[in-house]
Amino acid sequence: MILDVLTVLLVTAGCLFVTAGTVGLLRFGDLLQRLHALTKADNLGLGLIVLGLVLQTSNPAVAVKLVLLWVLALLAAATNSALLARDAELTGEHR
Amino acid sequence: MTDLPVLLVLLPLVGAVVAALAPARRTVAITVAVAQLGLAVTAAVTVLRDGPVDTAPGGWDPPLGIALRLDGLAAGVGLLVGVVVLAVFVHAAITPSAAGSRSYWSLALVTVAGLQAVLVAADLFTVYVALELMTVGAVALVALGGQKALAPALRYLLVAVLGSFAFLVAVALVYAQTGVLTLDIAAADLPQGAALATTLALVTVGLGIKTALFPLHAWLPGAHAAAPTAVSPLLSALVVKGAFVVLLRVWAALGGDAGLATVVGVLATAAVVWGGVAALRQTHLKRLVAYSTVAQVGYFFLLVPLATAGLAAGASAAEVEVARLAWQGAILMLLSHGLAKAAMFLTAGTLSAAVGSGEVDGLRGIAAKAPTTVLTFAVAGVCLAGLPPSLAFVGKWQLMDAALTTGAWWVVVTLLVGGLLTAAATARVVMVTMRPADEEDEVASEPAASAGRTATSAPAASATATATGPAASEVVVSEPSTTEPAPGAGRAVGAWETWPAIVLTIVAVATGVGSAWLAELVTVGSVVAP
Amino acid sequence: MTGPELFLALGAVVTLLGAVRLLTTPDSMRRVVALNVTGAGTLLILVSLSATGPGEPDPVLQALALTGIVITISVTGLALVLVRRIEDGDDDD
Amino acid sequence: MSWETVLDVLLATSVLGVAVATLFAPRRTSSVMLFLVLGLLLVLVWTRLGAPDVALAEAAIASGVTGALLVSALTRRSAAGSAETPRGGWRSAAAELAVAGTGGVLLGGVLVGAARDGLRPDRLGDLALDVDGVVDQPVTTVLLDLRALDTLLEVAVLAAAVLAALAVHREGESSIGIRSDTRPVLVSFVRLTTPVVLLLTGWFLVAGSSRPGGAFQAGAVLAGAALLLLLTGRKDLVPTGRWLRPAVVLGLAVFLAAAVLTRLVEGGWLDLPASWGVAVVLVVETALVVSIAAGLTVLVALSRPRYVDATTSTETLGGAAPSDPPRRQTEELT
Repeated sequence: MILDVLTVLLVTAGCLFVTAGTVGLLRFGDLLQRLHALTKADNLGLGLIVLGLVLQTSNPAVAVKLVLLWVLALLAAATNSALLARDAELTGEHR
Repeated sequence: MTDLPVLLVLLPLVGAVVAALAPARRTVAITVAVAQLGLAVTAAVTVLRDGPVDTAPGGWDPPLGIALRLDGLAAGVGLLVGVVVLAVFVHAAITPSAAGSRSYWSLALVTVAGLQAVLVAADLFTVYVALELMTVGAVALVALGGQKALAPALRYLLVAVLGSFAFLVAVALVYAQTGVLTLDIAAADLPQGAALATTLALVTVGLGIKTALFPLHAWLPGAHAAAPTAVSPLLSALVVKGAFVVLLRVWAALGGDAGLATVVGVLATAAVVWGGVAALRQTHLKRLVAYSTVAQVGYFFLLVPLATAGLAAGASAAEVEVARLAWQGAILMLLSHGLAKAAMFLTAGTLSAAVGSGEVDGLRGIAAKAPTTVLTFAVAGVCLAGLPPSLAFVGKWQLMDAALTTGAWWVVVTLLVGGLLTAAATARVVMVTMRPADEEDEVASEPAASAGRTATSAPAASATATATGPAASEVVVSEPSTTEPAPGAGRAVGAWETWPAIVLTIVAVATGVGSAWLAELVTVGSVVAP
Repeated sequence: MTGPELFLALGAVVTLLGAVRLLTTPDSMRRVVALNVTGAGTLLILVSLSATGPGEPDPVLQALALTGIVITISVTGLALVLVRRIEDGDDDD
Repeated sequence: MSWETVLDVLLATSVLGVAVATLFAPRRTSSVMLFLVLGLLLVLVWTRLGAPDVALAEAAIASGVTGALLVSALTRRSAAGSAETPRGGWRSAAAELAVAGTGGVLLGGVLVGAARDGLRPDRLGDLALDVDGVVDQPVTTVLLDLRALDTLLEVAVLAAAVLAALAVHREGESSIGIRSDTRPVLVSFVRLTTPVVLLLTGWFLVAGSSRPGGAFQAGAVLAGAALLLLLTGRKDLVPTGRWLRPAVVLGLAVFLAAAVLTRLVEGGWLDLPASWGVAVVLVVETALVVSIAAGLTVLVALSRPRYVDATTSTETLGGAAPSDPPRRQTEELT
């Protein structure tokens, strides 16, 4: 019961962060600001959602997979943002 | 014997894999083509003697497993495939640049595998996959024609796949109602109604695109004309036929729809006339030959309105007899078109390469240099027009017989007009080849000189004069394919180069003389079997 | 109308939308996208048909959908390579 | 009205809206991006329709692969220069929508009617659920046991498409060039993820016989790894030259060999025996993974635009200097 409440809280918070990131992506003016919104808010949001879901499983294998998922998403997001930001800086295309 | 349908499909696939890897691609491909012809002959003999061969690879009986069925239609068209593929491969092996690329051999074999699978598949979804295999192979072959062929290839691919999706939706509709995919089992369960009519309409549109039924033909002339010399015959003689066979199978199994049959009849008539006139107006040789395919496809589709009454469940014996006559006539014409059109495309490619120009007007004087090639082209044209004693004549005669029995006089008129238009188009090309090369000035001042001597001077004249009306754009866009050498860079015709085409033409005439067995073969296992 | 039936009808509409757009748009790249929308529509038809029955989803229709997917991807890839070669050729001219 | 109905209607409306937007988007880039969104929405639809995991995973990965193909084919020039509006403007767009909408609704009605008529207990799907095949997963049973010939022909379609792509390719039919990008961030990312991807490939492959997964998923994931390796200049790890064509046709070749083998030993083409059928399925699937990965890699690599001549930058290993302004596509995000 307590776990369920925790899950609801964590997943809701995660969804809020992801929504905030999306709003940032749509509203911010240039590429670097958009990346700023996306990387921070989305990674945190995904982390919260994963944490909420981990609480729901009794199977440690599933929990490990979920966390691994988050780590991979973090890695990919970090790499992508770094590449995009570097590109934008070099080519001066970040308006 | 139950191995035959599977072998017909797997043999060319094995050949394709080996030809994709081995250095001796030609040898591999020609060996496979010979074996394929051997299999086709065995299949025809078996079917004539013992009736259709049913099998289900995978060890599961239909409807759980996939049903394959080698019937008379598949065996008859399979014979055509065997003969044409071998002739075209030999032509490609002995003629420089006819193949377009080293990848030709494996891609051609993949296309043949798809075609054979289309012919023997009795399962609706397997037909879909086989159609896609055939299409991807055919598009790839068109794309071998160089930079100018890429856009027609892309157009062909997109439109043909759209046709496949229409067919797939029809398959889903059949499955939704009957819960099975085997054509015969599903057909027995399918109730009359809106769903049946929709299924037939989707199948007709989807396969109408792939067979280039007027007005869904716009992709064909560009694709067939831009393809390399050794590709156009495969597409025109075989690939188009594969889709038609599927259409015929589904119509025959589902019993047809009278209203839809009338629409198809009108479109078929329009195809014969429009394709014939458009062929006359072309200035590019291979486009002329390609447009004549549009007209010939119309002939095959005339079968649909003639036979539909005989396909229905409660048809009278007389109606079934008419359907049988029309069936035999249309399939014999289909086989004869395959042989003659393959010969025509091969000789057209040879002639274009010999004068270094793809234009009809560029052929002046070539008859003196390559008389055998021009003669073969002419005889192939005569076969195509359906003059005796060719196979097409026998087919046309039967089709007319069926039409007269039912009082469908318009079919007779269509057949006669179509024959005249084909003869006129061939005559126009042959006349140009016989004119001396130095007659240039006179030709320019007298554009209709050659066509004036034929019965249809008006359309031909407007081809060389400034074209007007809807056909204008087509005359403007006709451009030589990049696989042909630059103008003036002609080469000598090789000693053996015309032989594959000659053999094809001889077969087209010889089968006309003794065609009773062929007419019997193509009905074995079908609903119109005697 | 049940859920699967709604998606079945939606599949038919999406299929036709894609097909009409494929025939009318002049841009080759967008024709490839339209072809994929048509493919997505047919896929929707197959998968929602598999769910219309009362019991478990129909594995045969699911398998057909998967086969269709791989074929559509192959065709898309070939079409895009052709688009690329056509446009690169235009650049060279 | 239940929650599920509301969700279904919302989902269907979104799919329809995004499909229309994809088809009528004014620019190539937005059209492709919207198609990616459509792919995501469809994954939600598959879940709603109760697609088993195997179908869901394959459909999801497939929409990813299609997206990758489309995105990689976008060019700076065409993305910017194709902002043309549809011929005839909104009027023709409205006419197209009306025609397609009417036709679609009619066809949809026929399909729904047919589905209602056809609900009989002896459907093929119900029979297939009861089949005792060599593998346990019903969808895999249909694909590799009941309808193995379809799958064989499907593999041939992929092989044919890839051979065709190689045949029309500029640099000759047996190699692919791809511009490399050797910035340290990317290189270390690829180094970190490649082992994970290989692990995942193996898992998909083995799991396919009893649980969700299969050759296509494994091949697609492997193709992603191969592309990343190529992108970071590791041509030594990915066959791009002499071994490319063998890799592309390997799956088809092994499948054909399996067909012949079963005919010779068991007496039926692709007739999988209970005793060693699983082994055949595994061997065929492993070969398919290699071919699918090679094929998808080729298709993505060859549909990429060439901003820089492929031969000049493919060999640069060891990281580009920061002052060297790399020209590569950034228009996807900006």
